[in-house]
Amino acid sequence: MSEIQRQNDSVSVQEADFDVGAEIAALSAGRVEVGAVASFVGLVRADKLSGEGSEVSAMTLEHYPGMTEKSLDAIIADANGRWSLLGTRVIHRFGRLVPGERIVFVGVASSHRGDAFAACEFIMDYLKTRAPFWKKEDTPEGGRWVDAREADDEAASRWD
Amino acid sequence: MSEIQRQNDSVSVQEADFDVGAEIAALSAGRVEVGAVASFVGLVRADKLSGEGSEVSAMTLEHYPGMTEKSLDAIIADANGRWSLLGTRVIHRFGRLVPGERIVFVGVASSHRGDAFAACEFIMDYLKTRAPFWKKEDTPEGGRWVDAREADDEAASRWD
Amino acid sequence: MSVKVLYFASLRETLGYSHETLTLSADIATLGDLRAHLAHRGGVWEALGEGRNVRAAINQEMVGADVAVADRDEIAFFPPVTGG
Amino acid sequence: MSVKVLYFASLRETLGYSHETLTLSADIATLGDLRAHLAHRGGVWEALGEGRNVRAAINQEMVGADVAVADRDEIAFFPPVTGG
Repeated sequence: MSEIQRQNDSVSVQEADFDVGAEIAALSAGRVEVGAVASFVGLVRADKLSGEGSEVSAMTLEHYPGMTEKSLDAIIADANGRWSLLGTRVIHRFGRLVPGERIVFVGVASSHRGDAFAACEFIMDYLKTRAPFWKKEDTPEGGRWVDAREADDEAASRWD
Repeated sequence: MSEIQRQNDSVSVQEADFDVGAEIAALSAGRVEVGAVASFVGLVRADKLSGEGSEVSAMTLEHYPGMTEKSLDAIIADANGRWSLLGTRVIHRFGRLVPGERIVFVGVASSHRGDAFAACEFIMDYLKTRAPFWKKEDTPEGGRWVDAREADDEAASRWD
Repeated sequence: MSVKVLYFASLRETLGYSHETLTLSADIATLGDLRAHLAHRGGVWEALGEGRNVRAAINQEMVGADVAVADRDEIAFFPPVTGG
Repeated sequence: MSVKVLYFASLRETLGYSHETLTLSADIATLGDLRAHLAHRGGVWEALGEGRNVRAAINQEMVGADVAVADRDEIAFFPPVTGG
């Protein structure tokens, strides 16, 4: 596990699962100025991710240690510059994951819900296009690297 | 507690607190087609909500039993018509709440994050302007009904 | 025509009523007519007068002043909502 | 000038290398020059050729082909990211 920590921002890149309820609670714990916590959980879907008709039995996430944490930290710094935030938490797993397992968590605390929602979605959109993670699906026919989705580039470019 | 239940949509209006982690987990439990769960937690802020310089020591939420559940159910039905959703969960508390306590939870499951985020924010925006809840703040000077915020009407009107 | 009328939040406190059952005369056809009738009681009831920021529901659905009222309707008046 | 070069994901598998240390000749000034140099090895290395969808980072920051490379840089080539 690797962590980068600012006052109320933290990033973890880890193989282990995480406790969503505890992470969300930590974003407002003892901080009565927090009125809103928006969060996101991404999970491994079993259906045909690549549209090629075969079920995904598992996937393996590769990442670029060092750059991963650095890029997530930069995304969070960018979000803090755009919105009034009181805390952010990003957790991204790597290694082998089966359908239904959690992959990623993004949580954002703010005084107001508009900022919390916008920053949470912004961080997810950027994470999908800027953080160096690569998915390889295990299918009955063998391993298959997932192609980048144009929809992700479009989602991220909304914020440019 | 009152509940309205469709297949994967449910609403609770209750005095009791709720378990955020369990609610989020339930939105994807045993459903490997869920790739995204966006959620929101609203909390009681201690700072000067009405900008009148006095600390809020507690608040009491009044609601319109029956209409509350009906309006939340209508908001969720509307969201299901606008986006491709796999499940929604809304919990809204009433009664006396102190700063830091959870007021509201909205969770939305979907295959894709864009739909989950949009529907979650839509439900919150509508809930703030359409669901019959009223906040009364306890301040050192006595009870004070919270005025509706124009920002909430604007947020909701984005979706018209 | 008999209707049940509910009042909530600051409006309930101002009026001193949470609910009442009213028998309406034939000239009260719409929600707007009923509101004007109630405001006409004077005193605290002017809180329901024109220009006051009051919302209303018929049978638990928020509606506008033009909507017709019917026998046995549940009608509610309340300030703009402030939940969430 | 000596640089460390890393390869990730499908590119790593195609090339059969996860990393290498290279001593660069003076005519390699930019990331684009380095990429062209590597693609020029031929065979599997054509995966780095022009028109192939390859991204690159210098010292763990994603950058474009025009950026200059410097001694002791950590340079990485990889396919578009697919996390989250």
